[in-house]
Amino acid sequence: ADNDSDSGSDAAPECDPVQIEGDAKVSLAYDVGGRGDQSFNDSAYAGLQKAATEFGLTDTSEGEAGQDESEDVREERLRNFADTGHNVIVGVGFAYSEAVDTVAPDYPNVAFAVIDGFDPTEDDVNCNVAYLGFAENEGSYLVGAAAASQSETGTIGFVGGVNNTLIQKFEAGYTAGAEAVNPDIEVLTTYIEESDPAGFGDPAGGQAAAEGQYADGADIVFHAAGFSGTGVFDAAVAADKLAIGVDSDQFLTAGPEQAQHIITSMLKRVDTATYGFIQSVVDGEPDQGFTTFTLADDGVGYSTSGNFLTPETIATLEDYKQQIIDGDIEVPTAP
Amino acid sequence: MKGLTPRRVLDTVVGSLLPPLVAVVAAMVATSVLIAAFGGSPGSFLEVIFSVPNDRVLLSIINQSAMLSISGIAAAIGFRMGLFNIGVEGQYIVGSCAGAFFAGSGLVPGPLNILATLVVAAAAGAAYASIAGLLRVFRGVSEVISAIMLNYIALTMAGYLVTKYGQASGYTFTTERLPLDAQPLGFKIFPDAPGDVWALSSLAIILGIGYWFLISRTRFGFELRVTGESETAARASGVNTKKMTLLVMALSGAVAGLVWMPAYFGSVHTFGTPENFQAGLGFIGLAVALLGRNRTLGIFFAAALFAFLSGQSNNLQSAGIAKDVIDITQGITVLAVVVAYEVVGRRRAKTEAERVARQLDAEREGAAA
Amino acid sequence: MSTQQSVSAEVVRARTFRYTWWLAALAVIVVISTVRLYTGTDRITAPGTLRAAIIGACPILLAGLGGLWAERAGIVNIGLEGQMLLGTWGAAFFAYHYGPLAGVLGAALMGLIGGLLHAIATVSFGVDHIISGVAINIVGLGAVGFLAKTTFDDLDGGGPRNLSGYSTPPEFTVPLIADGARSLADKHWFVISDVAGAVAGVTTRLSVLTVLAFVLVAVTAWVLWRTSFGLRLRSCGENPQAAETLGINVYRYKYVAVLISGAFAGLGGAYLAMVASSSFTVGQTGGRGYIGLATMIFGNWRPSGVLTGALMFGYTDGVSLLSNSGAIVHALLLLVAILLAVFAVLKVRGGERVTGFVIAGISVGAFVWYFLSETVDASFTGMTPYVVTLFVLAVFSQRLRMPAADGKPYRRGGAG
Amino acid sequence: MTTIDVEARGIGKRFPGVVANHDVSLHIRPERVHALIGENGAGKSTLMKILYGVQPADDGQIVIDGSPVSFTSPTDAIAAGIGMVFQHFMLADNLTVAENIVLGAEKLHGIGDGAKKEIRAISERFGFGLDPDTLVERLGVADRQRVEILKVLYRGARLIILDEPTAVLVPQEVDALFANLRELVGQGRSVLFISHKLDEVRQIADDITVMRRGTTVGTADPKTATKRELAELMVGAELPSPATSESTVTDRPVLRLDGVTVADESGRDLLHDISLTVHAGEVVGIAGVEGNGQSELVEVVMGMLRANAGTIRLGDDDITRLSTRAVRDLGVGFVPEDRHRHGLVLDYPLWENRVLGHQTSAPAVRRGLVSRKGARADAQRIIDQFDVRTPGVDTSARALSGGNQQKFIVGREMSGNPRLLIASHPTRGVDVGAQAAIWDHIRAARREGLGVLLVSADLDELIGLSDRLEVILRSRLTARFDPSSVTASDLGEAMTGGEAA
Ligand SMILES: Nc1ncnc2c1ncn2[C@@H]1O[C@H](COP(=O)(O)OP(=O)(O)OP(=O)(O)O)[C@@H](O)[C@H]1O
Ligand SMILES: Nc1ncnc2c1ncn2[C@@H]1O[C@H](COP(=O)(O)OP(=O)(O)OP(=O)(O)O)[C@@H](O)[C@H]1O
Ligand SMILES: [Mg+2]
Ligand SMILES: [Mg+2]
Repeated sequence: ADNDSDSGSDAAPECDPVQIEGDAKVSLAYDVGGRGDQSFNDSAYAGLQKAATEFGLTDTSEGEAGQDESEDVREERLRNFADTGHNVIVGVGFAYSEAVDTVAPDYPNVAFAVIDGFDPTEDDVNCNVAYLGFAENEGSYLVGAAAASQSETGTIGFVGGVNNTLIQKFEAGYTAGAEAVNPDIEVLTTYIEESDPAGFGDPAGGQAAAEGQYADGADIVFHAAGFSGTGVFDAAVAADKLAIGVDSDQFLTAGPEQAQHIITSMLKRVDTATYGFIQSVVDGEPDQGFTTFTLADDGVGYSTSGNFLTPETIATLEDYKQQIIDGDIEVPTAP
Repeated sequence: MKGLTPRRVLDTVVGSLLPPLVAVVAAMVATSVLIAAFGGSPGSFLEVIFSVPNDRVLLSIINQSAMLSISGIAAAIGFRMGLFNIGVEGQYIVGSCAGAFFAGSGLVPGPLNILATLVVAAAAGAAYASIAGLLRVFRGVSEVISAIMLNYIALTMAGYLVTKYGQASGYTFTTERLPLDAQPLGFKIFPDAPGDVWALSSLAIILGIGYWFLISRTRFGFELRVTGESETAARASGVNTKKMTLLVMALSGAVAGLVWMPAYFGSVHTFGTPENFQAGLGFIGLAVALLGRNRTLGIFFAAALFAFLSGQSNNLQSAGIAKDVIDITQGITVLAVVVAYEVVGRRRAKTEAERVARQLDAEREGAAA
Repeated sequence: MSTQQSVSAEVVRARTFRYTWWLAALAVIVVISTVRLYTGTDRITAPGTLRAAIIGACPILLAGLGGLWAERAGIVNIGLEGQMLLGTWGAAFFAYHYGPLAGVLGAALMGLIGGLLHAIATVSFGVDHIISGVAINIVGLGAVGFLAKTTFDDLDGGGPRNLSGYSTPPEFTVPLIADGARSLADKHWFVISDVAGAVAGVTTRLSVLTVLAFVLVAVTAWVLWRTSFGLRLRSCGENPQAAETLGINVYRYKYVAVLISGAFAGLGGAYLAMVASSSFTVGQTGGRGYIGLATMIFGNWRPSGVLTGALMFGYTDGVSLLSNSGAIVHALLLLVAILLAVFAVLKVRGGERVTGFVIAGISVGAFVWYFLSETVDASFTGMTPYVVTLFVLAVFSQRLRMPAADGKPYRRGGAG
Repeated sequence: MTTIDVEARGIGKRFPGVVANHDVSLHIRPERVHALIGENGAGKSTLMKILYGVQPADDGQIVIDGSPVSFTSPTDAIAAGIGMVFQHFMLADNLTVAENIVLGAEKLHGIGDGAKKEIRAISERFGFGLDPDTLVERLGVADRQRVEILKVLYRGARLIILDEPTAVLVPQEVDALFANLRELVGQGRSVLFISHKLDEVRQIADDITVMRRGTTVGTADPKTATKRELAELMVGAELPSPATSESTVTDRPVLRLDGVTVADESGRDLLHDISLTVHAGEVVGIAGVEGNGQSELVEVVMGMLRANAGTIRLGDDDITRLSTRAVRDLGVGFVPEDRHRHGLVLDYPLWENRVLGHQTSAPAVRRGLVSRKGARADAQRIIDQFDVRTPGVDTSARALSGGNQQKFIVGREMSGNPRLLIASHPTRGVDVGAQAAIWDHIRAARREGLGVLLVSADLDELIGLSDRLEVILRSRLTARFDPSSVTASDLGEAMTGGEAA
């Protein structure tokens, strides 16, 4: 992984690696939905599983967030893990950023990580917290290029769950990638919600948004809308058009009918990040500060299951990928 | 009060304490049956719910019940006048948003900022509630329907304002952080536990007493209650019910505007959806008011019960039960308690009628003799 | 007695009313078409937009009809939201295990159970209708969360809070008409293309559940106003004591009405989980039950009114989910401004000067906003359905007439 | 049409704390008008509801044509040929005449054109002039009553029960009703007719049964029984009379209306150019058929309605634009026409009801705070002075009988020595004892200089209590009478727009 802690604000002071006591005991604190969501949370769990088998971890635990829960409930979840002897605690989802920031100083011998996290108090760095981020824009760039390469109408779409800067990162990369292939391409953009997180759990909204884009001429639609994405796939099936999945390889998890319309997925390897973090702890050098998982370390990428991408497309994507890794292409993070 | 016979006392106890008790038990039983019906273990459900919470959870329960109490009081003010202010949810979002923007701006220095912010939050809540009040009084729009619409609008508006005028924080936006000098110290009741009872949680007690005094002692409160019981009688007695509707709606909204202030000043210090803001308190407040029969003590009790159940439900995970079951328990409690009060109320009316008739008969016989 | 005279006057008034109504509808279409051509936003009446409107409208329509059934019998059912939620789970669960038909029936059944709870509380125990409804909404949300975790977690395609991969009711496209209308719509002609857009929107990939929803509007109207069952049911909402003295078992009719109400709400849930999308997720109703209630009030407790309200809401909701919706909403702003101006003139001429001037003021505001801006911020387009509903209620609420005994507790033996 | 013979034997019915009926026996012979009389609360309505199956009897038997029957719901009674018109009409305003009539009897002629044809036919036969498609809300009282009777006839009832049908009718309408009843009896039906008005009873009835305190105390022959005999049977004592003795009228005006006009939203006049003066020590009675503007007259004085033109003065104060609160504060007591809706909060204890309407004045309220002590003490005073029968000030108003509720209201409205009392139907639905007590209190206050504006539908009360009578007809004051010389029939004619005046 590309450890940003030195490339960033170089605020990172003399931080000694956290010394956990005894064997690693890992806890995952899930976002709303918890394990079984076939996406974000499940991916983190897969990382834990892999680490558990490889490193022979026996004592692991999980907890999940509820709807409309308050900040102190999240904090209590983390403290409860720490109090019961867990010394590696991963908050899955950026909603845990504040809670981890508050709790971490009280448990200096526990290694914390927040996936998609950020440090809400940047002038006051916690040495025992790792923020695991992803270069979603890079992965999105590639699927944008894929969409533009295989679009027949010259119009493609993007459906975001909630219009926040995280999802805008997907949009920015996607648009840039598409325009790189075809400068005249038209990219339709719809956000299901402007700020209400319900946008990630609204399949009807996803379906309506995607149907609108297909009706307006798009033939490939990329979604970054969580569970609402199933609605996007439904729309693709109904319109007999194509779609691009997100986070995990959704060709593998979607229903058989939907899978036939998912030409690729933008991979965001939460499992890799989780596994990597646990590994760093087991290795005695727990990650600290900001870590961004990029194309270079396969932290993000694209899938080819189903063989929808033509060899030419794949060749183009691989070319772009190399250029991004080499720094020849600078992928924007905001639209 | 005169005539405090043992019989009366028993009546009061049976009449006001038994129904909630029966309701809670009934709700627990119903939830357990449901869990068992789907192959879960009601035993572990009850075990988790009735386990002793640790100090931190206890603190959280206290703080949550304070906020729920305020929300309940906001709803109760409307209920007492027969206004169903389902808009508490939207009003407290608006109040929280306005308050946090104001406090974060640091326009007023130091601790005075707290007071000023409370005024701003209450005013914003009142103003927002007044939209529903005005629509009802001047256009005859049911406050229930307009408030539902306003709830959605509030959420969207708050999101818009924070995105447009707030600052980036991670992937979303929040208001500016509350200046340090305006962060009040809480009550450290457990020295060993992190966190405290938020300073402004005491607002619940102040508002509770104020509400009780207003409703049961003042002329305004009397007129408010009369309007709720019989609008026609109120009007004939000289109450301007339109003005009353506007005032009460605004008052309810003002209290609603304060709902989240304890959390804001106590721990969160910034407003931004969804992470930094706890939504949903307004809806539960309605249930709290209903369960507490719109009485101060009842509201405190109901808020504590709801906060306790929610606090404990976070551990249901370990028992393999979805924590959502606690909503079922809460909903059934509300339903059961109103049924129980209804039954008790009918009984009471019957016994009172009998008592009056007996007395009259005795008088008649006395006169005949 | 001058009854004879008043009869004919009434008949004439009814006829004039119907005639004016058609004329008004036509005028609105002309205005819409003009606005479309003037602003160049063909999408406001494109088949896709109208299809989205219908899909957005149906769940609300079903909930609104459910509310109508209950309130016509005198029971306010604010628990529609909870019953609808139960319906989403019922649809997913039964469709997953037993196929789409079972899904639809299961959703209705789950909604009906929610209705039963409401009926027991309000009819048998005389609990305040709104209290019971609020409680049912809380229970509904909790039950759906609990049931999802217990029954969907281990399924293929399932998770603790969601399920997909079950089959949904069939869809069909009306042959010839759909294509014909679509090609007409694509011509962007004045008025003709707008109407064709609507026809194409309705006839393309029409789900049988959509058909059912519209059929239920007619069925509701017919049963409530043309059968003796409906007459009895409505009498329970107008004056239950009177009904009782004529030997009608008021409790039974109230029960039946609330059960039907719950079942309709459940169907609304099925629509969400089977037509508007093909997946279930906890809380996916997103307040549509409440909106259904609002459309019922907006629709003056009449099926046709509920339909109008639901379509209006569905349309604004659908538009807000189109890409670049800001431009469409911007065009709609002009439409609203024009309609308001016309309305204001009518009001002032009808003698309601104050109301007329207020509306005129708002109209001017809309014009100013339209001409000073290029587009409408996405946050505001999301609010459109709610703002429009609020606005329409504010303008028309005084003409509304709810059943006389709606929401009032009733107990047997109190007649006389 | 076959005739019907109905007999009630030893009927008993208890409500919590009240024996509404005990050992009630009654024989309604075929083709007769049978009158049932008795004071308020005697148990008449209860008996009728038992006969009609609305409420089950605790004891006794109903025998029809010689065989005992048992009714569990009105359906059974209807099937047995019994129909009932209730004291308070049982109509759904928002349904049409036809819908109200066919409701519950849809099997007879459906709910469509067949039913409407039948309704028109019956309506024509009796000259009711009802159109089946009219909404009931558009109908006046007399028409509503005709709808009620049509409902009964439509079901082919052989016994028609009418609970106080004349209470809301003017004399001319009563005559029309009686003509209809005669015709019905002529067709072989029986009529059971409840009334307090003894003249009417003697005019129409073939048989009379008298009830007192829940039981039947005797029968009488209308041809021979005198009004006094009947009254004494009813009350068990001599009848009180509202006659006022000496005049106490002064020349000091307390209330003066000058050209007061009130219009509704559509511009129709609810009150037109009303000028009226009430002097201290004077009772001015307003006579009129319900719905001619008397409610509006009261409301405009009380500030519950706004006058579009004219002035209203209380003493020297202009109160035209004042709120109800301000009007009350200037010394106006108000006994509203509907005590349950406007006079009381039924679920509140009496002491809290004492505060009602006096929220700005001691002893109930001091400096914006409700004084429990003051209110309780003063409620007790009212209970004592006005002989309100109740266990105490903590009893809820609902638990009191109508008469006692009304006495409490009158007592409350007279506290604080008002200058003017606005009394709407102060003794409506109140038993004779309470009625006499209320009259006495009004008279006593009048002697002390109270001005009273009295609205009543009870002509005896109006004539007996007033110093001057004004007739209100179609929103205007159309005639003035001296109560000492006017007769009820003159008054009735003026109220309906006849020749007199
Ligand atoms: N449902 C009831 N519950 C309790 N008490 C009742 C009920 N209905 C009637 N009563 C009581 O029964 C008594 C008889 O009432 P009923 O209505 O039969 O009198 P009535 O003769 O019709 O009087 P009125 O002339 O006022 O109509 C009343 O005193 C009343 O207190
Ligand atoms: N439906 C009812 N349920 C309970 N109590 C009743 C009912 N009807 C009457 N009562 C009782 O009857 C008494 C008053 O009734 P009653 O009929 O005597 O009054 P009234 O003088 O006829 O008044 P009104 O003009 O309102 O009919 C009260 O004690 C009241 O509690
Ligand atoms: Mg009575
Ligand atoms: Mg009676």
